[in-house]
Amino acid sequence: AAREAAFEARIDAGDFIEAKDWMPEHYRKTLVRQISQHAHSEIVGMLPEGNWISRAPTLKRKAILLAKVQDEGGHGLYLYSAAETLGTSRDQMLDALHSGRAKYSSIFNYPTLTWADIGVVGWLVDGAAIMNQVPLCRCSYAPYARAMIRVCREESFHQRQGYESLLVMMQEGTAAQKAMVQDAVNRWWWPSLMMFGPADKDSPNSEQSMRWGIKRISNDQLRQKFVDATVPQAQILGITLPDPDLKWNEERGEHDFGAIDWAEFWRVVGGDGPCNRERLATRVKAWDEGAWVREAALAHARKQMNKEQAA
Amino acid sequence: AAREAAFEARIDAGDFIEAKDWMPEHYRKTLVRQISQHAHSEIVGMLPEGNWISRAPTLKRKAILLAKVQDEGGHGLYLYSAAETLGTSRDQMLDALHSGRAKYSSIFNYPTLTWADIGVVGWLVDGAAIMNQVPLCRCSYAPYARAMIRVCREESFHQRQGYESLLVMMQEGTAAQKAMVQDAVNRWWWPSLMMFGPADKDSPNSEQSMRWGIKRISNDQLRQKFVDATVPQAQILGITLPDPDLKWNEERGEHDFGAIDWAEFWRVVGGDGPCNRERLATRVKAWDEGAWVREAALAHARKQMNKEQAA
Amino acid sequence: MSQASIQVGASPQVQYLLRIADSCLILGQRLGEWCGHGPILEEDLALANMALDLIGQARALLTHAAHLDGQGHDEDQLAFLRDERQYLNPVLMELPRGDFAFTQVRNFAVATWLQLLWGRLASSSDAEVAAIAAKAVKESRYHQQHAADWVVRLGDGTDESAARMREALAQLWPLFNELFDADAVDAAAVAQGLGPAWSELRADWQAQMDEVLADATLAHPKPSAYVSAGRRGVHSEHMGHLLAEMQYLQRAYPGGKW
Amino acid sequence: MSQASIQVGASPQVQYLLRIADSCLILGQRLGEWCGHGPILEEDLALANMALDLIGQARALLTHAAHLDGQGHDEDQLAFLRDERQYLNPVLMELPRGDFAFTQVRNFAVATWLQLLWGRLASSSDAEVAAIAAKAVKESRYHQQHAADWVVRLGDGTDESAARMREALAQLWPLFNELFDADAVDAAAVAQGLGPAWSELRADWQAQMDEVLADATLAHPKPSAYVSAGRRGVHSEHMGHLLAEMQYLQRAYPGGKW
Repeated sequence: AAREAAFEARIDAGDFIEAKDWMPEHYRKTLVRQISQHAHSEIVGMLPEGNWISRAPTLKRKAILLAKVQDEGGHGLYLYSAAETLGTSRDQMLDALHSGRAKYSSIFNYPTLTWADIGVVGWLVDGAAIMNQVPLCRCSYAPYARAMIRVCREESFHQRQGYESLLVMMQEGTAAQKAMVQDAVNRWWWPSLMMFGPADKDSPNSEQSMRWGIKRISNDQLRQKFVDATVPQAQILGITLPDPDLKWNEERGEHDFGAIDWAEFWRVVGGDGPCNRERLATRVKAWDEGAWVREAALAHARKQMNKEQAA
Repeated sequence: AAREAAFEARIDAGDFIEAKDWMPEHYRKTLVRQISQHAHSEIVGMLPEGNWISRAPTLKRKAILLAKVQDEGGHGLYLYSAAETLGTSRDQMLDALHSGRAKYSSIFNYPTLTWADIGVVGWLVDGAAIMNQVPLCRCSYAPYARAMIRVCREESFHQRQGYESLLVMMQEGTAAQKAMVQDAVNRWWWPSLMMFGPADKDSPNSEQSMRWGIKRISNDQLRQKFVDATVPQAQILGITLPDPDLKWNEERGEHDFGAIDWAEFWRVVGGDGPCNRERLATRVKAWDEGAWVREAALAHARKQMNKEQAA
Repeated sequence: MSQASIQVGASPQVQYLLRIADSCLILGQRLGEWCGHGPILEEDLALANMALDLIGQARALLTHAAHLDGQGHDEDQLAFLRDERQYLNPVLMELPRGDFAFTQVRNFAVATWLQLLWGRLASSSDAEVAAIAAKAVKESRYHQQHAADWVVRLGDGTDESAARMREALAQLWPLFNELFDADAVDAAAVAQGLGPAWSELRADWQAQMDEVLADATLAHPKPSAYVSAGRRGVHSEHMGHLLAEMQYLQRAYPGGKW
Repeated sequence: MSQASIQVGASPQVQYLLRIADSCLILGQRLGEWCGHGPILEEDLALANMALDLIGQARALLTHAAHLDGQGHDEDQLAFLRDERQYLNPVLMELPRGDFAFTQVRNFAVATWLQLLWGRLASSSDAEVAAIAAKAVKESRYHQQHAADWVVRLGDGTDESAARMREALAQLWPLFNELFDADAVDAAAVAQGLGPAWSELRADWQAQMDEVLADATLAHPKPSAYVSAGRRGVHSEHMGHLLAEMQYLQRAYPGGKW
C-alpha cells in the first residue's frame, strides 16, 4: 500500500514510469491490454491497405504504399516490444489476437473498395489515429511514450501522403476520379469518427486511465478536435463531408456535427462488421501457414548451437 | 492361335470388334493405352482453355468457351467409358496419368498467352485433332469408334467457332487485335503440325496399329492433309503462316512445307516443355484436394445402403 | 475510342433487375473457376453447366436492363464496363470459390433463393422479365436439387466433410441476410408489379434450407446482425480482384470486336 | 483519351534494359503480395523492403529505357500500358509467390544473379545505367545475404522445411536457364559496352548457388533442357493474371492523374 501511494504520487507529479519500476498490477494489465491492442491494430491494419499494393496506379504510389504498410508493421514491432517490457511475450499476445480474446481497432473491419480509399484512409484514419496518439507521447509509462513518439512522427508523414494523393486526384484528376474520392470519403467519415471510441458518458475504462496518465484527453474532446481540424482540409480538397448537420458553431467556437450511429459501432466492435471474420482468418492463416518456417528456424538455430558447443 | 486367326480374319474383313468379343492381349493393351491417352488429353486440354474463362471478352464468348471446355470434359467421360469396356477402371487410368506413366497430347504443354490463343487453339489444334480422329470413327474397336463419332461431331463445331472468332477479330477488329491473332498463329502453327506425331519413318507403333485397323492413315499423310486444308483458311483470315518454305507444289498437287523442329518435339514429349510440370501438378492437386469429397460421397452412399437394408 | 466506365441510370426498375443480373453474372464467374479443378470429372461438368446457365440468365436480364435504361448500352458494356460500385449483386456471390463444401453450400443457398425469385418473377408485369424467369426457374430448380444432394452427402458423409460443411455454413451464414434485405428499390418493384420484395422470400427459403440441412445432419450457425450491402454497390475486397480479371480485355483493347 | 497499349521500339539497347527493368518490376510485384501474410512480422517487413528496392530499380531503368526509346513515354506508361508480349522479364519472376520456401529460393537465385549483373553494369558505357547499377548492387547484395540465410535455415532445418526446399528447387530449377540464355540483344549490349551477355554470369552464379546449397545440405535437381523465353515476351499463363491486376487502374481510368 505504501508502494501504491508512492506510485500514485509519482504519477501525480508527472513522472514517467520505467519497466524496472514497481507498478500496480491493474496498471500493468491496463497497459498490456492497450499496447497489445494497439500493436494488433497495426498488424491487422496492414491488410486493408495491403489489398491495393498489387493494383497501385503508378510506380510512385506503389512504392509509397509499400513503404507505408511496411511502416505499420514496424509500428507493430515497437509496440510489441514496449508491451514485452511489461512481462508478456509476442507469442502470448498473438495467441490472444488469434483466439479472439484481444481486440484490434474496429476501423480495420471496413473494406478498402477503391484506390481512393487508400488516400482517404491515410487522411482520415491516420488523422484520427494521430489525434488519439499524440497525447500518448506523454503517457506515464515511458517505453510506451517513447514508442508513440516514433509512431506519431511516421503517421503524420503517412497522413500528409494520403492527403496529397487525394489533392492530386481532386485537382488534376478526371470526373471519375473525383467521384471515387467523394465516394470513399462518404464511406470512411463516420467510421473515422467512431475511432475515438464511445461517448465519454459510455466509456467505462476512461476514468481510471485518465487518472493514471495513460489517457490524457477524453474521447469526445479528441473527436471534436478531429472534426475541427478536418473540416478545412475537406474544403481545400473540394469534397463534402457526408453530414448535413455539420456546421460551425460560432458560440462554442467549434463545429457541431450529427449523431453517430452507435448501434453500428457496437455491432462492428461485437464482431458483426463487414470484415471482422475475414481479417482475423487472414491473420490466423498467415500464422498457421508460417508455423513450419518458425519451427525450421528454431531447429536450425538449435543445430548451430550444438555445433558450436561441440567445437 | 485359332482364336487369333479368327480375330485377324474379322479385322481383315472390316468387322468391328465389340467389348464381349475375344481379342488378343496386345490389341487390348494398345487400345487401352491409346484411348486412355486420348481421354487424358481431353482432361488436361481443359486447362489451357479454362485459363481464359474468367477473362473472356464478351458474355457470348464466355458462354461459348465454357460450353467448349465442358464438352472436352464430356469427351473425357465417353473415352474413359470406352476404355473401361476393355477391363480397366477410371481410377487406374487416372493413377497412371498422375504418376506420369500415361501420356497426354503434348500440345497441351504450351501455354495460352492471349485471348487470340483461344481462337487459334480452336482452329488449328482442334482442326489437327479432328484430322487425326476422323479415321478413328472407323476404328476396328466398336466402342471407341462410336465414342469418336460423337467426339468428332462436337470438335468440328468447336473448330468452326474458333475460326469464326478469329474472323471477327481479323475482319472487324482493331490493329492490336489483328496483331494478337497473327502472334498466336505464329506460336501455335508448328506445335499443331507436331500433333500428328513423328514422321512415319520414326513412328514405331504405327505399323501394328494400321494392321489392326486401329490406325487408318499414316502420320505424314494426315499432316499433309492438314496443311492443305489449313492454307486456304489462313488466306481467308488474312494471316500469314510462319513458314517461309510453305508453298503449293503443282506437281505433287500438295503444299510443300518447311522442316519440323523434331528436337523440340522430343524435348516437350520428354517433359521439358513450357507447361509439362505445371499441367500435371494442376491435375494432381485437383485430384488430391478432391479426395475428401470422394470419400464423403462413398461414406454417405454406404450409410444410405445400410439404412435401406435395415429398413 | 476509350474504355472508360459507363454509368447506369438510377431508376429503381433498372437497379432491381441489375441486382439479379449481377448475382447470376458474378456467381457464374466464380463457378467457372472450377472448370478443370473439380474433385471428380462429373462435377467439373456440372459446375460449368451451372455457370453457363447463370451467364445465360445474366445476359437476358442485362440486355433487358440496358434497354430499360435507354442509353443504348448492350449486355457487354453493362457486364464489363461498370465501376465496382455500380455492380449490385449481394456480396455472397463474389466471395472466392473456396473449397467444394463452400461452393456447394453457397450454390444451394443461392439456387434455392433464385428458384423462389424466378418463380415469382414469372408473373412479373414486365412480359420480358416474366419470359426470362419462366425459363430460368427450371434451371434453378435443377441447380438446387444438384446442390442439395451434395449438401446432404457432405454433411452426412465423413467427419472431415461434416467439419468442412460446418465451417462453410459459419462463413456464409452472415452473408445470407442480404438476400432478404428490404429497401426503396424493392418497394418500387412491388408497387410496379415488376417483382417481389426479396424479404417476402425469406420464410420459404428458410423452410427449404432447414429441410436439407436436417437431412444433412447440419445445425444452423448462430444468426448474425451484419447485413452486407452489395445491392447498393458496397462490396467486399474480393470484388475488385474479380473485376480486374473479368474486365481486363474490354479495358485493354478499346474499340475491340470479339 | 484511351488507355490502349503502347508499343516500345525494337532497339536492342532498350530491349536489354527492359529485360532487367521488368525483372525487378515483376518480382517486386510478387514480393509485395507477402505484405501482411508472412510467417513472422520481421519477414513481412523484409520482403516489403525488398519489393520496394526492386520497384525503385525498375523505376530508374524504365525511365532511362523510355528516354532511350525516344517516344516520350514515362515509367508508368512502360510499367502499366504494354501488352503482355512486350514485357521482357524471364518467366522465373512472374511465377506465383508460392510458399515461403519457394519465395526464398527464388529470391536467392535472383538476388545472386542481379548482384552479379549490377556489378558488371556498374561499368556500363552508359553513364546513367552505371549510376543506377552502382546503387542497386548494394541492395542486391543485401537481398542475397538475407535470402541465403533463409535457404540455409530452411534447407538445414526440419524434415518438412527440407522437403519444401527440395520441392521449390525442383520447380524453379528449369526456369533458371533463361537467366543465362544468349541472343542478339545480348550480343548488341556487349558490342556497345552497355552490359554483359547474361551467359557470362553463369559460372559465378553457379558457384555462389553451390556454396549456399551445400551449407543448406540441399542437392541439385537434375538439369532441364527447357529454356523459357520471357525475355522475348513469351511468358507463362501466370503473367496475364498478374498484369490484369497490376494494370487495372491505368486501364480503367483513362487520363487519370494519380
